Amino acid sequence: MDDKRRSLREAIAEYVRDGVSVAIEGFTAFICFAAGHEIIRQGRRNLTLIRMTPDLIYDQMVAAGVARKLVFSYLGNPGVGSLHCLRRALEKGMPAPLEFEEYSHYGMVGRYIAGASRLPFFPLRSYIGSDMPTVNTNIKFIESPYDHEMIAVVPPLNPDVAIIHAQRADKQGNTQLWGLLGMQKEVAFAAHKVIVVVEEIVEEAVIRADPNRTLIPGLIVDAVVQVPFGAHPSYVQGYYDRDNSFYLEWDVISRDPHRTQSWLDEWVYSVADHAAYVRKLGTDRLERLTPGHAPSSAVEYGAYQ
Amino acid sequence: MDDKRRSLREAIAEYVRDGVSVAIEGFTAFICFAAGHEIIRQGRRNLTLIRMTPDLIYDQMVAAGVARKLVFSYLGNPGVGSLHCLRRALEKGMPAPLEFEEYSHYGMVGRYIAGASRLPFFPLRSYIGSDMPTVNTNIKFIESPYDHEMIAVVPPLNPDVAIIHAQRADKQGNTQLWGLLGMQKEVAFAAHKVIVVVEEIVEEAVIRADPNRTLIPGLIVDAVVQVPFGAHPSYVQGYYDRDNSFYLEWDVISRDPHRTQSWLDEWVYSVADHAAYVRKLGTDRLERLTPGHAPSSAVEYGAYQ
Amino acid sequence: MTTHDMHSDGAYTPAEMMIVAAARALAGVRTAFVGVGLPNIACNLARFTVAPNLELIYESGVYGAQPTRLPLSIGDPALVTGATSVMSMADLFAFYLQRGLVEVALLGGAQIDRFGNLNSSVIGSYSAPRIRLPGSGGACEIAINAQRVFYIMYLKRRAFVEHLDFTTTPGYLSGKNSRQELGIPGEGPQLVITDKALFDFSNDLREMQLVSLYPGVTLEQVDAEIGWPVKRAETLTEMSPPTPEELHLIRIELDSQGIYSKSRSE
Amino acid sequence: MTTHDMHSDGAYTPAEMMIVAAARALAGVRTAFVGVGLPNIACNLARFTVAPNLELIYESGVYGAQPTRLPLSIGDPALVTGATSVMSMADLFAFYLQRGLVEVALLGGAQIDRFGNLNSSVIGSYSAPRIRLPGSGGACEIAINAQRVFYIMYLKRRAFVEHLDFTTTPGYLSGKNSRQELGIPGEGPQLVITDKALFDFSNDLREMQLVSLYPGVTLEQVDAEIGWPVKRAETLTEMSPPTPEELHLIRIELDSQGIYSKSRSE
Repeated sequence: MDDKRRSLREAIAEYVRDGVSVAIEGFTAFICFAAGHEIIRQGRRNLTLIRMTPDLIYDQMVAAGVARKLVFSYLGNPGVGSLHCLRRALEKGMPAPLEFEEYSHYGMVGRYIAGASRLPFFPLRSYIGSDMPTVNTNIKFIESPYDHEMIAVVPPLNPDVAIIHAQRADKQGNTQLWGLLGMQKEVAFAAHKVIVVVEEIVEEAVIRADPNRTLIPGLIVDAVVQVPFGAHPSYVQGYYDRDNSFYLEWDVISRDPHRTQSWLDEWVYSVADHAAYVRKLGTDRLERLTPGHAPSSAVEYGAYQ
Repeated sequence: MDDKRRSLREAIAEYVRDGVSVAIEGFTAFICFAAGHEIIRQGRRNLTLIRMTPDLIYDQMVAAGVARKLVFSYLGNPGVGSLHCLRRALEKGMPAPLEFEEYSHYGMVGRYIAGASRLPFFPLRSYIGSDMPTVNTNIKFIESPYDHEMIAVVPPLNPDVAIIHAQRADKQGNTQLWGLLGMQKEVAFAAHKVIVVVEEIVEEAVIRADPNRTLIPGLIVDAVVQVPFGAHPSYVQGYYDRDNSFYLEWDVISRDPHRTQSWLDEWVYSVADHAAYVRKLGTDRLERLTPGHAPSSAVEYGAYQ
Repeated sequence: MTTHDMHSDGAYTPAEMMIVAAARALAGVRTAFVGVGLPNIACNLARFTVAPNLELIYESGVYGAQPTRLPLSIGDPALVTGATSVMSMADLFAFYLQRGLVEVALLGGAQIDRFGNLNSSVIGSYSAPRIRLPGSGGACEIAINAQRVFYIMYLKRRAFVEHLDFTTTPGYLSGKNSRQELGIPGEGPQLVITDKALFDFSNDLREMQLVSLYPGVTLEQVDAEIGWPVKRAETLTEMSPPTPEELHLIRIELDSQGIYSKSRSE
Repeated sequence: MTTHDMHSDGAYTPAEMMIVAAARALAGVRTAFVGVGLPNIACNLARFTVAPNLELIYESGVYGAQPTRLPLSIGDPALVTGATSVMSMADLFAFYLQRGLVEVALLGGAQIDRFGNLNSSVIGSYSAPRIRLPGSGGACEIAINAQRVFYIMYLKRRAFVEHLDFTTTPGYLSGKNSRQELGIPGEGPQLVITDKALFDFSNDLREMQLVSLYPGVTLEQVDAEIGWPVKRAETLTEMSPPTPEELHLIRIELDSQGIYSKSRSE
């Protein structure tokens, strides 16, 4: 089998070219800041950024000028407030105007599902009575052939590249993830190229010992990258907590375009890679984010001879 | 919380009334023969039996006269050959005619999904060029509003009762299952009433220690029944193997209506319950079905304070 | 603790009254779709008081959460560890929400109108907004599919408006049967729980009406914060103040730092 | 071992030749949708020989199975233990099959016609069948969505028929571009692998044509088992017999009891 291990620099350089659409996904968890920062460092331009909850990472990427367009369903700093860089772009066209396309959460999930399963549309009970279909004509209504009821549909979404952060994968990219499963499976199967970033690379035997836990098969993975703490300041279930102090800090920094650029200079452009970023964070800060012990039990699959 | 533990006799008596539709599901695994036999013993009549692969259990139930109609997608003794009782009913109307409704596997899965998610239809890429839609007008084609492509759809299926066999549940019915996940989650959410039959009842803490493994929440479960070896001669991953000798034996027995009735007399009508059936099987036979050890590892969820 | 100054004399904050009112409204409810902040505290308070069987559902894919700390977001890892079931969002939206298993959803927004329609998208025009708000998130489908919706919002004139700038989430649309006629499955908004008073929609028009004032709040104070002449129920009640037990649970168990329950303008 | 009598002189059974022909056709393939019996043995033989990266996909929800024993059904527990991924059938059909990730699907049926359409539903009329066959199972959507389809069937006149009693699974329908014109995504049947000869559809009509005879089989023997005058490719080849390595793997590793690979009429 192919060994798909790459450095993050290699993976981003190979798959995230100027002008492509990229989905760094994970719902308020497993957000791969390492990949977002590497995209900024490599100076990508004109990207279409896709993410249900743009979160701080897309706020930073838009501030850094990588994006032409945003596709999303909820634009907030979760539990804190606004995403100020995105608001400047959308309200004032600063530093540059940003095209956007907006759905509800289930609409975005449905778009990924349709993309992942080669369906021309995904039906869902939403959008009735909302103004959303009037401002986004991708949201349509069709008639059921059984009871003539009208039901909303959304079209498939197939990002050029999906970037997924997870606990572990083997070197072929067979990926296991536990905790909030979000829409990671759906977006990975929908995307044309998949980069998996993990806390640990494990032996294939570890994956095969619990096949129900495998969310993404190596078959659809193009690069697997080991980046410990690659989701910081987001979190990875069982590995580290969200660094909430940074989410609060960003609320202050991001209100000021100059402070935002200074932060990018200091924490993105001036660090060589995520390992350097992690060193700069310091072990004290990371230790405070380490959770206590809460293991699952093992289950018996049985050896059948 | 409610304690939903019941005996199988109680659960069947309460929920599987004459004339209802019942889905005993599980794809070539986790087939709850215990429930099927109890339905036979209680003399239910005019049931609509729903199951993707009717398997031996519906062959036996139809031979026992419980059914008016069959909804299915593959009619075989898996790995062995025909289901002779069902063939007699469908080919010769013996012992009585049997209505039926036929889909492909994905069509049945799609019907459960639509039922489970209150959708008026489920779209899938199947049936084009097949004669199936001509003999089953529930299978229709609709036009995509995006590219005007035609796509097949199937209507929702909401069984009156779903019966699911699993490894373990707590007394509220929160159910964990590993191995072949089949369509159990979908049919459980689709059904109006759900009976879960398990090898073991465990403490709620066991369930909560691995929430990603919980397939069916107690919220939708009406009765939880502990029946060790309740899936015999089918199998339960990690607990016991399929008793293939019986699948071969049934191929011989079921060719002859008289032998079939004798078998039902001996193994269903004359045993009080599944515990008696298991005793009659004998420990030697069951021991031969016990698999070797192949545990998953534990994963860390982390204690977040 | 400066954040709890208002508690020292045995009084309570408007936020605490709001949490208590919401919790009481959840009496006997089995499943609630929860957001972070006030709704989360209210649901947990209900779980410890009037709704012992209440299961918390989060759009992040969590059913039956028992958080060991105040969640920082709807995706907090403390919602996962020890939950009954954690699944993909696809499963949560399809099998729990859309199936109709959510009894009550607690929602809020930037603007609400008299028929309980909600705006959480923009202030100003959609294409060139003065303020770009977060957008729907799951609110649109939650309001459509949950059996009943409770709104939790601070009573402010800029929020309770005659005309929404944008309808993100349908309430009763133009009132009367207009919601039903469109085939929306959920029953729609039942309550608007604010920091000053409680409102419902129990009239043929399906228009918001004042039903209960909180202790010490006047009708004038309520009217002043609503952008249309708000209806009143035939009989107005006064909400009883938080009990010592309710306050104890909020202050000690649920929000010991007063992050959400200290008084604040919004 | 009586079941292996035919092996004792170094010869091989027609079933073994069929397995070997199927395995060779899988050279370099990455993903195969597998049924039990002959297809399963063929795929595993390919994995040990010409297709080391071949991943086995089973409709029961298994990806990357490495069965430690000959599976008794497509839902055998030995397919689960040690697999790369085991998922719901909904996920398997949507994300693997319908997405187009299955390169080759191995299928069989009771009747096949010249355009590779398949019947596995009934012999006789649908509503009053003489023989009620199993039905589609997953075959209909597998044949529609897999990139390519290989049929594995014993060459018998009752199976290779002029007119199907029922079309369960589309091949090239009425030939030429009729499959494409209906918008069926998969490319359709590529090979029919039998116990006597190999057929493909490499002509403009998309009609089954003989391309390769197995050692010792005559044209007359082939024609006798086909219910229409079957086309022949311009150049006919002779299949080379199983190698000792191939036979060793089948007899020792894959089907040591000869359940599927001993000769039998069907």
